[in-house]
Amino acid sequence: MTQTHRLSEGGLVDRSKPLTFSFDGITYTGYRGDTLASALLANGVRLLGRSFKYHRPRGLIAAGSEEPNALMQLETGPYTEPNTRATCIELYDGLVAKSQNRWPSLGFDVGAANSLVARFLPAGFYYKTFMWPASMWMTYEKYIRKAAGLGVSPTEDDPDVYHGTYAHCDVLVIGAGPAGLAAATAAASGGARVMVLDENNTPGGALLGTSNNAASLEFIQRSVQSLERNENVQLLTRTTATGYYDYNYITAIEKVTDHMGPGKGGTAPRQRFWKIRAKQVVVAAGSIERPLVFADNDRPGVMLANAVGTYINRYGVLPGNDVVVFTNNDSAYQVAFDASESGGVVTVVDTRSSVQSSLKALLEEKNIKLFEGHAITSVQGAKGVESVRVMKLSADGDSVQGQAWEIDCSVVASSGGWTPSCHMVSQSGGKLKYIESIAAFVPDESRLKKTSPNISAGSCNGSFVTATCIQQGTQAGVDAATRCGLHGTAASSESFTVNEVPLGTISPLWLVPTTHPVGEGRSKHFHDFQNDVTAADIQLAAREGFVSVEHLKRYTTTGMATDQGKTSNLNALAIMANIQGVSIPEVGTTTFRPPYTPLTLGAVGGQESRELFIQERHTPMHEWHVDNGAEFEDVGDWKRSWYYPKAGEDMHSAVQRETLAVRESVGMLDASTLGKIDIQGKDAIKLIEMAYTNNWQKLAIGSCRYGLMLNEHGMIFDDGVTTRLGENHYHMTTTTGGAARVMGWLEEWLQTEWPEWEVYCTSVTEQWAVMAINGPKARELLQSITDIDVSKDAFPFMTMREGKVAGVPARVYRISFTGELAYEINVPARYGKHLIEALAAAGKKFDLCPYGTEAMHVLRAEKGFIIVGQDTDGTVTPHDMDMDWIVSKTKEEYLGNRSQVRIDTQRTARPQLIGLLTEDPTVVLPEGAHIVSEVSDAPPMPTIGHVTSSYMSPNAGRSIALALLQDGINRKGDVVTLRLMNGEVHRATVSDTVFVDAEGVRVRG
Amino acid sequence: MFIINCPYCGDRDQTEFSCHGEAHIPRPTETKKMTDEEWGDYVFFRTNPKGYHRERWLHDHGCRRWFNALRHTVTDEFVASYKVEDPRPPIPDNGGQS
Amino acid sequence: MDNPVKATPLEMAAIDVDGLTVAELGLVNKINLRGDFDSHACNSALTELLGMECQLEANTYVSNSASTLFWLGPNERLLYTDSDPQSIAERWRANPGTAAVDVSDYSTVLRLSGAKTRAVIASGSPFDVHPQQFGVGQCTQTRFGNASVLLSNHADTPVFQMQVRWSFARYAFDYIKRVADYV
Amino acid sequence: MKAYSLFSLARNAMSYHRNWQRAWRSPEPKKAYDVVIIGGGGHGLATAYYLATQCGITNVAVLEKGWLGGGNTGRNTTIVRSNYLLDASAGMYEHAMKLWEGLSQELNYNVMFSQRGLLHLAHSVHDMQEIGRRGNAIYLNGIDSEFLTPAQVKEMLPIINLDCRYPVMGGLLQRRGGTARHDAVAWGYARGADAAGVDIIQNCEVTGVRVENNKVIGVDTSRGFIGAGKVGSVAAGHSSVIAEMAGFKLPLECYPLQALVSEPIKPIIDCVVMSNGIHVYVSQSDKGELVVGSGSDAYNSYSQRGSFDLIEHTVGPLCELFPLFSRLRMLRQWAGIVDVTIDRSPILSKTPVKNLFFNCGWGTGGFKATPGSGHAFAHSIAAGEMNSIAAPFSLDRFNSGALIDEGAAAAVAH
Repeated sequence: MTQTHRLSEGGLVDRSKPLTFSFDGITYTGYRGDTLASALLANGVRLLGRSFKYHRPRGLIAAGSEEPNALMQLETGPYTEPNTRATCIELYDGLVAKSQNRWPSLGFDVGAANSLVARFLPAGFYYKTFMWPASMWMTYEKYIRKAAGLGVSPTEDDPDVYHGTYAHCDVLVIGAGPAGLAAATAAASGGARVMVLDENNTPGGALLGTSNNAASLEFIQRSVQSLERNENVQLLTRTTATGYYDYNYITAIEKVTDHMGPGKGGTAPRQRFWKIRAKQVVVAAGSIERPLVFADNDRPGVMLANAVGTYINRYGVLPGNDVVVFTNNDSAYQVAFDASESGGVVTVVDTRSSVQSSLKALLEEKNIKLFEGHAITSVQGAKGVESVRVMKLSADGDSVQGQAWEIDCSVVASSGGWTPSCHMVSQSGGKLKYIESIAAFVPDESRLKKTSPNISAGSCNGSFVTATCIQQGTQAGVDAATRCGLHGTAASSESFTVNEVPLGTISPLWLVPTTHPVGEGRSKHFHDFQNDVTAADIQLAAREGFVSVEHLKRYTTTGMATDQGKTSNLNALAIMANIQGVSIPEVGTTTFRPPYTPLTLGAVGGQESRELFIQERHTPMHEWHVDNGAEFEDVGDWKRSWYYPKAGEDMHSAVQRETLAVRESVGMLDASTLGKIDIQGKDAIKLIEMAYTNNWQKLAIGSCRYGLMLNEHGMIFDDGVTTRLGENHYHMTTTTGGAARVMGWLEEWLQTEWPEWEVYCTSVTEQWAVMAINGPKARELLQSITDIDVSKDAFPFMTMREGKVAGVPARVYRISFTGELAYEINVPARYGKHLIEALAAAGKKFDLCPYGTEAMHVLRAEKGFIIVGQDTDGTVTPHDMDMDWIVSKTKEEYLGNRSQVRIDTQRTARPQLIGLLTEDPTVVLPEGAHIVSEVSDAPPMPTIGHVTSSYMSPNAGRSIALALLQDGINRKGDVVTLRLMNGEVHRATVSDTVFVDAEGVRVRG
Repeated sequence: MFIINCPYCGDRDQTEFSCHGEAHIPRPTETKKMTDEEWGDYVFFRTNPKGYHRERWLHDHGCRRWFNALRHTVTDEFVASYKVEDPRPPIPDNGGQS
Repeated sequence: MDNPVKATPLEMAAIDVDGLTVAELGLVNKINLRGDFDSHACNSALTELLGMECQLEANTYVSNSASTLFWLGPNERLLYTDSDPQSIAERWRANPGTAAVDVSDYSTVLRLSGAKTRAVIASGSPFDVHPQQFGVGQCTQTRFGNASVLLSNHADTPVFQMQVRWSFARYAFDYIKRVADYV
Repeated sequence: MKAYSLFSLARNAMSYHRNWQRAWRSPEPKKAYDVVIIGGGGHGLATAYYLATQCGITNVAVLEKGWLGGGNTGRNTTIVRSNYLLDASAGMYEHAMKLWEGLSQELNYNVMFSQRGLLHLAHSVHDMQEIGRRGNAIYLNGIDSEFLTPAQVKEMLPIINLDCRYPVMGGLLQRRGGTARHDAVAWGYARGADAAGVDIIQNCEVTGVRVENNKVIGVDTSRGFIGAGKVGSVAAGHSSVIAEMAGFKLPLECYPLQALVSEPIKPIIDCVVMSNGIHVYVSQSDKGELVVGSGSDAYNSYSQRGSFDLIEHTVGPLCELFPLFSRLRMLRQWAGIVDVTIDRSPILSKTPVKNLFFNCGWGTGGFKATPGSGHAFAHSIAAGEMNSIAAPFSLDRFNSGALIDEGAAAAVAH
């Protein structure tokens, strides 16, 4: 028995393309053009899920993205996707879906026991219990967490790819229903660049769900053709506008290949994330029908009236043969007619006491029974509607009276009116106003014309007649184009007949009474289906004082499910308004937050994932390091050579070997990542004097000097060597991580504080490839490949020479970060690879050893050279580093100067940099270990300092450490105690920070 | 997501820029004569208005020029952007509504 | 060592797929030029130096057979030249209130052409490259993914150039390559 | 106040929950109070609660311009931890932690304080040095702290991608860290304070601070003048505005801080994960949503709206560290206004105006401090002097330079 509920004809599905799919392990057939929802309905499957809290059986309510109940675990393995709305899944062959939040099965769900104790679980019950004993909360929570959640996360990495892109247009139209198509057509006719987005797989919007829709389809086709012919128009289907941000920045998600099935999209991305900047936005997002809130209105088979109409007309599915239409307005009468036309037995229950005679005549003509001034008071059938009871409403609508009629039925089509989709307008910062005649909010005059200029048209603007929607759309398109400075023209207004019944006089009945007071008895009046929130919960919230709309929402969780209250928000507000005896606008509206519908996280990241997540920056010599077995360290975005293990070596032994080699023969380090800034102009020296703490006036051309930079708080933030290249020309180096920061810092001062100074800074970091050669044989090595005279006298320490190295133009700086005889060879980046190869070849006879950043760290620590960011943090002054020698006593001003003499920076007992020598020379203290002033068995213990750098030094023949110690400079020679987290206690002597070659002979060798 | 008018390049996407706080806070010239309070005021204290704010922006991913802008901190509306050397544009008297 | 190996960051890598051709231009000589380009003297000095009209609107470029001059900022121009960058830099610096830096190796240049070019750029850049907004002769600095780039439009067919820093070149190239499949 | 219990729940169920009393009254403001607290967020309500229950000052009003807990209390990612480096911070946040540990019982309101563990990840040598230092400092301050190897990290978080762009090199775990239910904190304190006699007045905006002879005498509000012996401003993002009313400036700037949640899913991540290296801050709520902290925009704003690029730069890293989250969906995003000081530590302080006290500047991390902040501030207001926990956070530090700069001490980049 297949597709028992499929009509023999009609609908927009392609009956020549049957598709097989499975739901909860059972195989079914549907057609191309179906959604999973329509296909399940066609097969008579009504029970599709369990509710969040009470695990009540649930079926479809809607036909669109507002669906709260039919959430699926779609597909399996790495392709699985939880919480997917069946109404938004286009059917494809082989689709596999499972119901969620039930165990062991959808039909028999143990969690439904919650229903039995539901009366003990009112809104917010968890705030009032689970508190005893205190220690049990973590256990309670474990079970609460298991019971909560909906679907399950994938457990494998996502095999799909995503694409993100920016786009620009003059006019963006959100929604391709009648109003949207008209707006786009009008705007495009004036030459505007237009984008149109629609979440459906085909344009048309609500027209797709109307009966006798040949005329509608023709209008759609005509509009689409004219738009598609226009090269300035982009019409995107399967594309939902998800967010509306300031300055008309709209995000949208396009499902590119989802409808093909997992792994079937070829090289195309699964989804595309659009970031659109529009000059004008026309919101034509349509409207959402509201369910009536009546007793047990959540039984599978109770649906929105328009959903029933859509299933009949668009999908050729009659959800059930016996249909009760329950309404407070005229629009649902069309559904009664459509169901009747399709062979259904239809009854209309209208809460209004007098229905207009023309409608009554039509009902009579079609043999449809009408209960005027009546209401449904109960729904029978646990896993699907079997019958309803109907009673007469009192004049005030607050109670029911008289005889109860029982009507057998399998579908209840309910309509409480229509809620314009104001989400986009609200997100943009726009205000809403309440309109009594439609009992709903519509967009108010756009508040921020400059940051979010938008116009609403069609049913999202409160117009529920197609012809009016088209007129409004046309006008909106013309207006939007005009505001872009173009001439939008209104084409002759489209007119065609749509089978629709206008809203008529809506008579709001926000809470349908039943035979017992709401909240008592077994039945429940749901307004938020997915989160299981009932009218009684709102009453409780009101009773306990949670009356502001945000408190209501947070206390009851109404509107906070994955549908974000699309069908429930207004009902909740209205019920609260009635309880409090105030108007709906007085209760307020909740702020709509992006996204409009849930947005795939992977799509938001777009292509910027995996290797495009954050760029790996490589030096020109990177390949050489790879070829020579380097392990790499992440320093900022850079990959730097960390060490070069030989066969059988671990990190420690490699680093020890490299460290020794530098002091014994010569080593080479890729130093290309250091920041480099070219500074020119007659006022260059002024800038340098302000940026560094020391004096630079007397630096000779061709000479280098080390400098420290402070921020205005007086704290060290970078260091480096700057060289005077010419009269008004300097080459500044910075730390690797500080390159961009220092460049920005200099420009900031130049441009905003001293714009009259003639100084030009240019980043040249990547212009130069840099190899540092360090060690006693560095001179011999360099001399073997250069035409520069590198003799001691011709090329002294802290100077720069230009010439050729390895046959290419080079600048060689005789500076050292190891305390060894050293040169930093800079060549244009194009020659970087050439340089390292030439050095490696020439270095063979000098036992040249490539070394990485780890050996560099050991070598500099042996000399007590600090690393900014390791031995300093952002709270350290030059004095704290025992570097008073680098702070000018004569300069009037430099950045951060005044902060050096504040109360706190002048206080004694600030942490100061010292060396530490452990009693046991084999013990390498962990970096971060703390010095305590007294040791006790257990914390707390007062601390007076911590280790910033710590290594086994092969050259000192023992462990060494640098530390920040309160009043450390005065404590040299003292023995201090370090207490580790594992309980170990170590004693160490406070020492000078230089552990090797204290006289500094080697560097000048 | 703002559109920001760079005085040199015109309207650009916000992601090309970075913001660097309140504008028109000149560095004191004779800092040695300042009290700790005066220096603390200069380094730490900002007006932080709920309303119009003159602030510094940098066109990072563009011409790399610093400039000033006048923006309302509640509506996020930019009233003007201007070069560092330009006179300050007046604050509108409409309470921030556009 | 007579024949030193020269390298570019991408080793002249290329992309040639349906609708998109990308090539790394080899080692282009580039000089960053500074000066007060609001002044007539400064512009005429540059015009004389380069032998072409150098008065530039913001975000445009001019070129002749030997040189292309890009606007980078009110006091900043970038010159691509076939001539020796050092000597041009020195000659420019002879003018008062100027600066010049050889930045030939700081960045590399990708040339993109084919029907997908604009869509590829739009994938990573918030700058509108629609022909109405960004025609031949225009250039701009903007963002492409995480990289700062200099974009210029060289033909309506279209042909674009994207200049990107050496250490971001691989990233930008991989980015283009990946999105070429998606647009 | 009728106590909540399993029995009260059952008893009320029998009467269809028609007999629950209001969680707090909705009184008309009196002419004057001993203490007026400006701001009905968690910190303000906690201050009032402790004033009334521990300091013997029950003639207290809390003035809230909107609805209780509507500011950052209701907009944060609910993380609670006390694993701070500096002694002053450790003092404040551990004080709060100890109060959190008994808070549900103290308030007779389940704030769902879940000590599920909070894990900081290290992705570089520099990160390892940072957690090495901080871990030791926390431990020696008597606060729990454990180092984890990458293998141990993987054991706690089987779904993590250790080999991400910046591979995970280790972690620092505070087992007592975790999350709490943010709204419940505001509501629990409100209910407790109300029961102790505090008047909680919503929809009452302070429009002026009245000062006579450099001494505060009350506040002008949208509901008239309310006299006060002492005033405590706990107005978070609006602190600068209140200070301006009283005639002085604060070293604060306000920025949007953004966050987002995913759709609810069954439990997939059992601790709080914080990665400064990749920029991921995520936990899973009891309801099943992934709660993801984003960043703060770099421009001053009171708009409670942020820029979308921050969301992109939040989601990208999240999927890099947890690639299987790529198919999950973002449900909701929002922004709050955070008031940030230069050292990113709060201000609890006397002010140039006598009897006017400020508690503000909590920046991006105020939620976790709620009980400690309220407790310390209440005792300080009562005494007229900041107590030992609050004292380091005084305004004086911006003159002396004695900043409490956790961020700078973590020393990013080198």
